Amino acid sequence: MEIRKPSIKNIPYNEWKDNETLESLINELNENGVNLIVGNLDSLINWGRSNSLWSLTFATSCCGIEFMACGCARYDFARFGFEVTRNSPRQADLIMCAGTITHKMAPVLKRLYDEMATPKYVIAVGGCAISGGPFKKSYHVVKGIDEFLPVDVYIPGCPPRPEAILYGMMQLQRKVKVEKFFGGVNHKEDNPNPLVISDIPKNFINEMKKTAGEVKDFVKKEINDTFK
Amino acid sequence: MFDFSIISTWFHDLLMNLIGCPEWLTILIECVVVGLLIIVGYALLAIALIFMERKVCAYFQCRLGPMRVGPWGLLQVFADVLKMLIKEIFFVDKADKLLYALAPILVIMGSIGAFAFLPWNKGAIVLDFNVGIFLYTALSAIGVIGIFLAGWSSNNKYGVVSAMRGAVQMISYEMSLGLCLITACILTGTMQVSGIVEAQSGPFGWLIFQGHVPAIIAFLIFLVAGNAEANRGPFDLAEAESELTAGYHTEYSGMGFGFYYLAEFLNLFIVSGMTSLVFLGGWCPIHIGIAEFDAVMDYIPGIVWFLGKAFAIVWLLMWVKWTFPRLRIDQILTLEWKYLMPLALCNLVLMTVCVAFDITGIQYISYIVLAAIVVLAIIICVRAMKFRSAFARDQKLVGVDIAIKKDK
Amino acid sequence: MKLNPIEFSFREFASEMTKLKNEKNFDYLVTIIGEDFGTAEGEENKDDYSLGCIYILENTQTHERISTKTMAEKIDGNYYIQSISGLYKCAEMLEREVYDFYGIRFLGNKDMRRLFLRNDFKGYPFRKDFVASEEYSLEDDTEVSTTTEYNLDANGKVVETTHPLFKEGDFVMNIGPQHPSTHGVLRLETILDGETVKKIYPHLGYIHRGIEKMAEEMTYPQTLAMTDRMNYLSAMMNRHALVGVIEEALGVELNDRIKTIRTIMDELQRIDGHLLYLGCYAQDLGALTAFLYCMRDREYVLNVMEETTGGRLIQNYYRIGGLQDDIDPNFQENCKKLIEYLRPKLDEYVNVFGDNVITHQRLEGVGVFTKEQCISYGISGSNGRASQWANDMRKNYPYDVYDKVDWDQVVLDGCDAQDRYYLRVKEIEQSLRIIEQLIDNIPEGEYYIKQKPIIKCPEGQWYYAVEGTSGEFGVYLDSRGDKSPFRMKFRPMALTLVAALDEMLQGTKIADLIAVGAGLDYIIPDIDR
Amino acid sequence: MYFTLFITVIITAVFLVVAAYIMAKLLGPRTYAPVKGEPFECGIPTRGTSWLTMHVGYYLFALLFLMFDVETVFLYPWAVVVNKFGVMALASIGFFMLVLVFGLAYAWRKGALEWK
Repeated sequence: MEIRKPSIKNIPYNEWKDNETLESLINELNENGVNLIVGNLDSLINWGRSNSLWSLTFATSCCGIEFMACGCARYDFARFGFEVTRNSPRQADLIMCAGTITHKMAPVLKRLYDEMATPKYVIAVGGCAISGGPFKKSYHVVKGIDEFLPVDVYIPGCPPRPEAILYGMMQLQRKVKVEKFFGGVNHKEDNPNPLVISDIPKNFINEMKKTAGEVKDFVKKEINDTFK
Repeated sequence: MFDFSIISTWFHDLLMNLIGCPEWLTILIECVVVGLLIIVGYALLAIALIFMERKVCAYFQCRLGPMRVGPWGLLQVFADVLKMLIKEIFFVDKADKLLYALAPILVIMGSIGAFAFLPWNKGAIVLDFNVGIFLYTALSAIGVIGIFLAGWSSNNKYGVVSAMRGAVQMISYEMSLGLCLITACILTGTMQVSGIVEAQSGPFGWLIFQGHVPAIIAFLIFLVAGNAEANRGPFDLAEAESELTAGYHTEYSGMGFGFYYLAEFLNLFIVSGMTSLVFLGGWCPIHIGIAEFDAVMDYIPGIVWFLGKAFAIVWLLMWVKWTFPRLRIDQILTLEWKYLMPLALCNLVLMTVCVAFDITGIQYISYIVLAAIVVLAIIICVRAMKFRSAFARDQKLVGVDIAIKKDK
Repeated sequence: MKLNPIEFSFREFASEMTKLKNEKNFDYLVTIIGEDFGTAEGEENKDDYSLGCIYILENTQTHERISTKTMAEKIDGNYYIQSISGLYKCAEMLEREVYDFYGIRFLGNKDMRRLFLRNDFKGYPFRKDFVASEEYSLEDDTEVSTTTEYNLDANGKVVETTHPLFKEGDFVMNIGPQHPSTHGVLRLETILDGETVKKIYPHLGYIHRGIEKMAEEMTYPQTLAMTDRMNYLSAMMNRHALVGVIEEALGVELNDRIKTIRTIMDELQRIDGHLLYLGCYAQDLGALTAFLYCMRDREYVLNVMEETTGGRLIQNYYRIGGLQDDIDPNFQENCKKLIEYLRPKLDEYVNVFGDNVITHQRLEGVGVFTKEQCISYGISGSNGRASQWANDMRKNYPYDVYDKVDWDQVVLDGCDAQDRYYLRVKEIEQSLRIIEQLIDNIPEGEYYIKQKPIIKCPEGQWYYAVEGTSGEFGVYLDSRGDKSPFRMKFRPMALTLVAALDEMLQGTKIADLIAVGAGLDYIIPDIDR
Repeated sequence: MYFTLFITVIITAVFLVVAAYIMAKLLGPRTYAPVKGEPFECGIPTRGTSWLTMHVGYYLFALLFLMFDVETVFLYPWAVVVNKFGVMALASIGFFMLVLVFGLAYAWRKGALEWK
């Protein structure tokens, strides 16, 4: 059985960014061929999952407001199957980490993620959640939630526009569409470095992280010079 | 009027005589068929209702609602159900495992049990006891236990508070629910579902026509109490989204939560169905005593009448839910014990008087008109007063202008 | 305003403050600014800080403002200042903040716990020699169940007394951090008796980003980026305050065009913030439809701002000496359209939600807070005005062109949640009035006054405050003549609101807690900074 | 016959739930995390137990309900025969109704209907 490319209604495949990551993911999952029945079952289940991703109401700062705007009259993500946001992690499929995560908040977020029922997905919304963003130099901010959570999609921006958030959520839909239910992707914890679909390549993010410290030192030096 | 019992008897004969099954096998087969029918109907109705709710609220809120999954988003709910079916189910460590697992069963039992009392068509009633209405109240009360157990057993603080809330609210509203049903029984003189429907078949036979004023009061009380019984806003205290995160089913994932989700909507439909059964004449078409008109009405099958009435009320309740803010626990109890229940009691007496002195029937329609006018007038007055008070306070603008000092 | 604080010695501080409050009637404590004034010249004693506090007070009758200062005394290794939590209710929370950042213990303050940082946090981050560590733990924070109170006995020794927070068998329920109606990551540890609230312990700092500390390492233009992200619903005003204090320090004189545009933008932002407030209020009470109506109209406001600033939420429009860019050609026309559109909508909100029977039942007489309490807790802004306290910065200390425009300060006397709602509605009307008057006569001129490439403020201390969406938002700047501030402190709008929650809500129901919380309009990133 | 159907309905309900549970158990994925089984409380570990004695107000209403419900049950059989007996029915139940109303009035007066 040939592997179908994940399709979103009315949006041609080539207009999507970062298809390479997706294809590499498909290839990795289907190295040793696909059984016809299992394949069809998978695509059915993935159809169900990808079209009903209920997000956890989790917002720490600015991005949260844009996420709210996403659910409201103008951009209405209920159209695409993100029908409601559940307040209880048990019933949520997706955690939109919208906003800065501080050292005090990190355990809470981790706990919330652990309490969610599988399958569960993580989207890092905004610069703060991706790499610490403008607060990278702070003494109390986590430099990107992917330090302790397997992130599925990054949505850059400060804050990302609702269109961007919708785009990111659809990217997640595409990723879910290629999952193998009878494979290992259900067990995120077993999968140490999950693949990432996003506009910003992973290594760039790492680069930013690495330089975070250096920038700090540089500025410190700068200031010391001027103090003298 | 088409009688569904023809089919059932034919099926029975088919099994008994033509195929020649023994008694027990026949009954077994029939029971299995009935069970399947119930499950299918239950599931389909739930899906239809969920879809309806989403579209209705979307249009109230200037949104579009689901529209991408399948044509006009018709398949959205199927996707949700599929997802829930294969989502992980797990128990909370410190939970009371037995009750935790038992709770959804009780809830579904209550709702399916009540569901089986609905009259779909002439001769198409699953449970047609001679004490039907009474048994209906008994069965629907099981749901309360389910909700209470769910909240209590999951050992979650929101759950416990919500369980207490839910229990105290639902048992309170059972009172006026029961009293309204009794009021209806007084007029119809039977508790059998089919009997109640039959009693409403004549020209202007529907109960709100026959029983004019007391029946209308009972009808309104029943709507409010039923809405509270179905745990839907403005009475959705038990799962007060913005207060107790998800209330009694906070700890339920996957299908465990799915069943509460189903039951909520089905209870909504059951309440509407009961309202249409008791007060709007179930599957009875509207008759006005003119033979031709009645004949035309009779051509429309009973199930269409029943579903039409039921869904009309469902829509009404949805409208209420999406308009009003949530009440507070003490306000809810005050409403029930200080307004609805005494009113229901007096209404019961009133109905008894009407029946005893035989002043029922369409000729008293004038009472209805009168009552309607009075109620309308009262409502308008109340609103007007509310507005005045509100805008009076709005006028209290105080322009303040003081010489400015800054310690420059 | 330029601060020249009156300095009191450690011993006489409390008594002097009492005099100020009772005799001179300085009854409103604006804020407490802890500061590490750095070691004096010459002496190189590393483990000896010169920590102290600056207090800004206001006389609510005459609107006169003064500032006082006291230095912390070092008693066997720890730093102490006499507490004024007995005089001003809000002082307890503000002193906790100073303790958290600087390790100054306040003698007589009932509650000396960490406020923003984890209980197991090492060191005091705002001291100049604090070195930040990259690593953090994913273990749950250690929960403390007692508080410590420090006092001086007769012979100058420090005595500790511990107070328990919980009694045996208390039903403690956490509302937040991840909760739909705490508007962010506020955590209210609530002791319940059935449905009734017995006590509320607010826990802050779940989004504490150390903006003030970061500002000390940044050049002045860099610091501007932070303010928008504190209270994103009053982004313009926050930035306005910061830009204002720097311009005051530099002595920059703005032309009328800049002032007018800033005024209009502030008011647009206010409308945006209040619309979201009205919406969230409805949502928290369970009326989702009203919520979506407000959000729908908010989008139009955002459109108008977006065309000029290019941002939906984070505007980054003001800069030192003017504006980022000139206004969009369609700006005026759009504003007029917006005003036309919004006026009738206000009635719609009131009809759909604000004037609903159930809403009246839920809100009237709930969360009552009198004028005296408001002043003592420093609850300024809309919430204070709902309790008859006429405290609008735009009237009392007019900045920009507010004194040239004809508008009313809305003051209601209900003191309850219902009035806090109505007040917002009326304020939107006033904002529309202001915009209406200004939009047609924006004077000609430059939109930016050229500044030096490297901005260095002269030495001194300044405090500049504007009217934010939910209170007075002020910025304190201590400059030592460098290109980055020596100490920058923001007066959050909502910190004192959270401090007041407990007293406001004891004996009410959980539902009231949600309703009042929504009515106070706190934005957590603004509290935590 | 109806009794059989009644049993059928109950069995159907149980079957529906149990079948769905089994299906979810068989198909649904499973992951483990140490804190997964802890009760959810906005992401903060719970302080103390949730099973504490609750406020007495709830039980008060439960008692009231019990009292009135038991009495209303007696009204059902009576309701069916009202239109046969007519005025007699009214007279016969009048006293009973009186007790019922009096009970409610008493509870009201005693302030049992106030939520404390």
